[in-house]
Amino acid sequence: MDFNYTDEQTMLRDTVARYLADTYTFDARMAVVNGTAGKAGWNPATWQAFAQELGILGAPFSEAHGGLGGGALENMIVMEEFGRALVIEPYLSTVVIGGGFLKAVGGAIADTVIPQIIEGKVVIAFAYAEPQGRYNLSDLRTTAKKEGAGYVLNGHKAVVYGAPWATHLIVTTRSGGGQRDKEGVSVFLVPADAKGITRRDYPTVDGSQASEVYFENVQVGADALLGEEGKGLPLVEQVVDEATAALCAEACGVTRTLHALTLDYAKQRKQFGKAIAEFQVLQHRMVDMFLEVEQAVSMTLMATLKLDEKPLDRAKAVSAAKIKIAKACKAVGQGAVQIHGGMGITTELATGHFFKRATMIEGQFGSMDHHLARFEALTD
Amino acid sequence: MDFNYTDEQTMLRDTVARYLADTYTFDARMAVVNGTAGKAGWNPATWQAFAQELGILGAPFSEAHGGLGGGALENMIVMEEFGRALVIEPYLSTVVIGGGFLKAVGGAIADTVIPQIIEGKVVIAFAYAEPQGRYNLSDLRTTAKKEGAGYVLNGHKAVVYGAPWATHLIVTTRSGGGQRDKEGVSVFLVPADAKGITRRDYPTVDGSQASEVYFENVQVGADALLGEEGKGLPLVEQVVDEATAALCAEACGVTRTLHALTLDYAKQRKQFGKAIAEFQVLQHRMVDMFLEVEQAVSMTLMATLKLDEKPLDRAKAVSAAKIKIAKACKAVGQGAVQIHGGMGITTELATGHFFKRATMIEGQFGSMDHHLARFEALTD
Amino acid sequence: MDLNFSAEDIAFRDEVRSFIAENYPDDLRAKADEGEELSKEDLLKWHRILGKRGWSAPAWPTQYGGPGWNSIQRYIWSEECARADTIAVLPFGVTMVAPVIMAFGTEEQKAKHLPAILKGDLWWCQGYSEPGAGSDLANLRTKAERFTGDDGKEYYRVNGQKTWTTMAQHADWGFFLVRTNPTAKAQEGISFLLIDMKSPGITVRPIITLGGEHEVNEVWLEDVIVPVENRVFEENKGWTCAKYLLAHERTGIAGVARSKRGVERVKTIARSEMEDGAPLIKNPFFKRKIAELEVDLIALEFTELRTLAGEASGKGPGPESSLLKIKGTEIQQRITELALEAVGHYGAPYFRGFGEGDNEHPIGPDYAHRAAPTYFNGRKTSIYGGSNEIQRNIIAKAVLGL
Amino acid sequence: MDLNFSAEDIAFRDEVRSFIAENYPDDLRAKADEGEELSKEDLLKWHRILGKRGWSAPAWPTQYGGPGWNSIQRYIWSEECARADTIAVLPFGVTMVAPVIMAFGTEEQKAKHLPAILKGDLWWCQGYSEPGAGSDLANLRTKAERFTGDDGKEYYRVNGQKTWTTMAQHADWGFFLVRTNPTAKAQEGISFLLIDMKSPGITVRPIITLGGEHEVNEVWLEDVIVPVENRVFEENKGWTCAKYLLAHERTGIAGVARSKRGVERVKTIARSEMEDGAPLIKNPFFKRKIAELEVDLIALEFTELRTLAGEASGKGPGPESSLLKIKGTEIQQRITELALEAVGHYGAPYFRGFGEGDNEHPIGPDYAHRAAPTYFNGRKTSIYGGSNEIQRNIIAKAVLGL
Repeated sequence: MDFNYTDEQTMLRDTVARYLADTYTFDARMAVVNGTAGKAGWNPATWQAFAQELGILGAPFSEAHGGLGGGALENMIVMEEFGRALVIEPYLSTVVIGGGFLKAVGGAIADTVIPQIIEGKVVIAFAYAEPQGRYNLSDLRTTAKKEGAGYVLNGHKAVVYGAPWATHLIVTTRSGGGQRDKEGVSVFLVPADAKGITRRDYPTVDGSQASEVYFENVQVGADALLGEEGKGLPLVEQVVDEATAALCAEACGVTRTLHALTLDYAKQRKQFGKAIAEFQVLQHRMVDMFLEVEQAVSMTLMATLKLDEKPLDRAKAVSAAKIKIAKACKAVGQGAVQIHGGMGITTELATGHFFKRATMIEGQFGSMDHHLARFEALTD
Repeated sequence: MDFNYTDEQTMLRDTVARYLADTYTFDARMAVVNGTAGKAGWNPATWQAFAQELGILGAPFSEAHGGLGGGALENMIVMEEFGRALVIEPYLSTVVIGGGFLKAVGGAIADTVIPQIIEGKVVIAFAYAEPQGRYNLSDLRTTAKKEGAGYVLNGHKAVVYGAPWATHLIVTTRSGGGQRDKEGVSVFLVPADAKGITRRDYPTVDGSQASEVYFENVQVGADALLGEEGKGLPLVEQVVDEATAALCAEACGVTRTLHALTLDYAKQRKQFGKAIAEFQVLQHRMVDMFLEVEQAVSMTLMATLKLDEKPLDRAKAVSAAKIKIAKACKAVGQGAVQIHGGMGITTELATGHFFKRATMIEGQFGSMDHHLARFEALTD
Repeated sequence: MDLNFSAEDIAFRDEVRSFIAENYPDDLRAKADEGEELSKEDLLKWHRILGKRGWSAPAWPTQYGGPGWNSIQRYIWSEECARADTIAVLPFGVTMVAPVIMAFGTEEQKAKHLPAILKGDLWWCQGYSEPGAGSDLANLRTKAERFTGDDGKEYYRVNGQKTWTTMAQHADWGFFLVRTNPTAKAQEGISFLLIDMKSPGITVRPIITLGGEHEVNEVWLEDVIVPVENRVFEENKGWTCAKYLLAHERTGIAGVARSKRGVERVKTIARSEMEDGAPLIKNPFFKRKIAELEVDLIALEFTELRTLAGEASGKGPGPESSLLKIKGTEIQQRITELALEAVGHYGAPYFRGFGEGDNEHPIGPDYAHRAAPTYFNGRKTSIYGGSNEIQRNIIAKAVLGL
Repeated sequence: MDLNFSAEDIAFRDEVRSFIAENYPDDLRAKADEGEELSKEDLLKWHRILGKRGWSAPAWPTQYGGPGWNSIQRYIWSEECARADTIAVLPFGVTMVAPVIMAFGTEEQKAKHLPAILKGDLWWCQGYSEPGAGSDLANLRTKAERFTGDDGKEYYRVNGQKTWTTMAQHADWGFFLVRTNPTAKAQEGISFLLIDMKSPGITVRPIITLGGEHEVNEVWLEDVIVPVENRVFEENKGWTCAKYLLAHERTGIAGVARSKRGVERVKTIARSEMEDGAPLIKNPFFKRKIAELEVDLIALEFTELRTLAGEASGKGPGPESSLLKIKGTEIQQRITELALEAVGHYGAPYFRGFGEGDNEHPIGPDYAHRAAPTYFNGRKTSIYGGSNEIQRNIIAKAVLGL
């Protein structure tokens, strides 16, 4: 048992932290979010800097693919720092999820696409949710029908984060079986500009951009299939667990910053002639926020270190982590806003923006109730 | 709409309160509980004083029966005052429950027994719970078999509060149908010394005495049947709802006293050079306890005033009240002990004894989860 | 004791119910249902209809044109408004400044302002909070210096900054707390001024809140000239008015009837949203959260009724109303949490800023559009109007004697 | 980073597991299972067995006869003890006074006391709290006046009253905080004395707690004569020892392994208890409460492991351990709540005081007998050892800089 970072991991963390502190300021971020620095929500230069200047888009990939030779821990390190700075760029969907699928299936498609991810040329969005499906990964109406050597996709994917600027989509489909069957799920990597794909883009409440994505007779080759036809669900579950662990790491960063901002504010803000940090009730609330953050960090570490265990153990660990992270996001987010008072609910301070992201993380890849039910089903 | 007591009700409350304050001191109570003042848990003189001196055993009975002409509100008033003083005498099982059954069925048995209750001659214990039945009133293994003009009872009733000194038992039985059927429940009023009844007596954690009661071929006449054979469940539900509302009133008294004791203690107790009542965290906890008590009082009033409505509305109101009362008992009880510190968990102060009673009330006539499920089933 | 309404009360209920049904504007309902931002005219429309009927100010006594309703009738009125899901009459005139003017104002002030407030002719805003003084109202810095004008009349010259001024962008008049004696101790030396918002020197700057709403503002006052006759009550005694107003502000804050509607809305969402092929409302845990809300709402309702009964029997709204504020806002916030939880993925899209005509592809269900902004915006309820921490301090001090 | 135990760790685990299996006394297990009150001999039995094996003091360094285990090994040890549900070695000697003697004691004190503590020859108790000073240890009144005895040696004469003295009824020795300089400020002028509990002038009076237990006592000291060489560290510097001890006391207080057993016990109860003809554990809401406990327990476990890792890499037990105390005790209390909830009606009977042979009619299931007393008694965990409010104050000050 060992909880220490390697020197390389420490260096990765420090490098990302320093870079973001220097360049990814609140004002710079808001300029991108609001589109005053180009297309709303997307600044290609930042992504290129991640790829070239920092080289972090290769963090979890093998050196053979041109990566840094890391894995889930490296994703955790990057995502936690991204959370601290409220980074909106799609590391999660591109590197963790896109990269996760490609590493899992391997072969020619991985050898081709992973280097392009590392170079920042391929940006991936994950089209998995559907309007009726809630958090059930196999509740799919989007269909993939075999036609000739390839497949034809039809359907509607909901709230695809990062789709407006993605070069590729990873799409979960039903190629057989009933709407919620565990069998019959197939996963495809599709160019975002494939014929028959239309999008309706919109901003999200947490500063990103997302799309409804509609597939109308979209033809893809057999080489677009990730893994085996109809056997995709275990693969999707694995990658979504990896993504959830990474999301937990982001949440650790988000809640740590929220806690730090709140401490700072409480020490400066005066009411009734003294800093509000001197009020014992607020002190204890900030302590409780601290306890939430510390436990979130512990759980994220636990889940990340268990990603390689057997699917049931992995799933149980990830769901346990997400449960605590959802609680932490709510408790720390609401506490931060309450202690900031009126200033907490304006768009002028960073606090409110962190709170909004924390709130969205609560439900992303499954609400607390979803993960409690999953945890229960896996226990005993 | 009117929330005022009548003059008679105000007088009843003041009379009971004054009598208990004068005679039912903590030390006097503990002497009875510990049996240093006679049989443990039972002082016949107190019961006679309730009957003769105060006349309150007739509070909810008609004047024709020799009572005060009151009803559920009068039970509420008495029970709240009893809660305040942590009275252990069996007003609930004798007057509220026993009286409740008799008032509901009326006729000769009511005309005979109610006056004896009022005089303090009949003391009733309610034998309804069974080891397997939890809070399901119709989950009954105790059987009543028709034999000749009467019935023969067999079975085991669990944790019958007040049985050691009861003159009569009200027993719920199954006279037909399956173990948990709604049909086939029959209720009997049985002399406690009937042949074939054996008891195993024990103290309860909240200062009373209770018994396991075993029925072995206990023969009772047809006149012992309360209501119709096999149709007893609606009657039991009604009386248990009335009893639950009265229990809520007791809880209001118990939690009010716990809150008052805690305020007093916090104002006197010094730590770090000041009264602990000055610590804001404890102040807010005492405020939250206050909020619980006030809401408990509101809910008790609501439920009591709705006891005469249609069974579904009555049941929903009572379950809603019991849910809030259970929360109040837990929050106020635990808060009181925590703020008292070490002194809160000794048997030397009254606080711990009130806490124990509050804890038992949480589960009595159904836990919070039981009543939430019942409330849900009645809503939509 | 009796929980039932009297025959008169039932007749009253039927009367207001049919009045609302017949008179509430359809276009207002449609806009509110679609979550559109309402214009000033929209917001005043219902007020003016009620003003004509004499019902815009339920708590006003008849001498000032109020309906003279008792507390039960006012309760019925708010129940019926919530039942019909009407927009609320804005409180700044009717329930905030008017009671102060009635209690402390001159006859001239009453004659000038009360009828206009009643009819909804003029829009009021509240100039209390300042940067650096949130719940701590006594720590005011905006100052009013008295001087004699060239016309020989007395004036104040007001300088300072107010914040969190709700709907100031629409306001015709504002009531302000200002410091008239800079050397007095915190709560002394404050005066209560009525200021025409069109006065030169007033600048209103929007503050955009988390849901994207423009509800609150900063108000800058730079050499704003206010005639002395616009001061309510004595100079340096404005704190008396402020305290009076705060006590009034808390009543009705429980929002039981509105929260009942909110719970119904959550149920409606949960009946539509699907989870594993079944409506979300069939999920026992989601259903349980609704049940717990409903139980807490019953507790709040009967606690409010007990408080009303206390008021009816002569006690004014006391510090007990802090209980209603705390529990009322906690429930309101839980409703917004549940709604956001219910809508799932469609809580993320943010629609403000879309062009009006741009709705060819409807995105997600209608009820989802406002779930996240409403949740975010709802965090204010435990902060504004005296934060819930302050309310607990009030109870600790005034009720528990701590 | 790696979550897995090394091969050495696994070998160690197997070794301790089989040692416990082979050596833990059956009669002790039987008594504990039946909820019987354990005698002094019972309580020392396991300690003495471990003492012979050299394992009674997991955290002691080898120089004092400890096993020299690292933090992972100590973690494994506590896991295995909990897994086998052994009784705990009482902490007053091994984990409380001994580290103080090691850090501050004289060679004579070490030689006299440490071996006896290790072997379980002598029973210790802690004389810290006083009536009127609960969590506020610095507010001590028990005073020790120094004098020269007729034999020419130096002594203290101790007078005062201690309370909450756990198991003092069995104690051979006690460590006491006493005031040696009555004029010094609160935390100064305190000394740390080792006192023979058989000294004339000591009276022990039981305090019965809510579950009926006799665990704690009042200890009266009346002209108790203590040789000066029984003082640890310098005169008037006892606070240094006290702080050192408090920091040590908090480690291990998380009780993860014991709580895991507790959760298992609740599950066992819920599998037996019936509700509407099905085991209670099938009730989705009861099951959910267990799941939430399990998740929180995982969080506590990995937080403790992170803390252990921090200690292993050189950081001592810091104020972060307050986190473990708070969350650990909250979980312990929730377990007792759930157990009481699970047993239903049979939580009410109170069995203490029944004659030993009097069990012809078993009343209710065995697991129900101790549910309520354990719940009641468990309320102490958030009070003792520095209340959870104090722990939050510590974090606020020492970690958050508030």
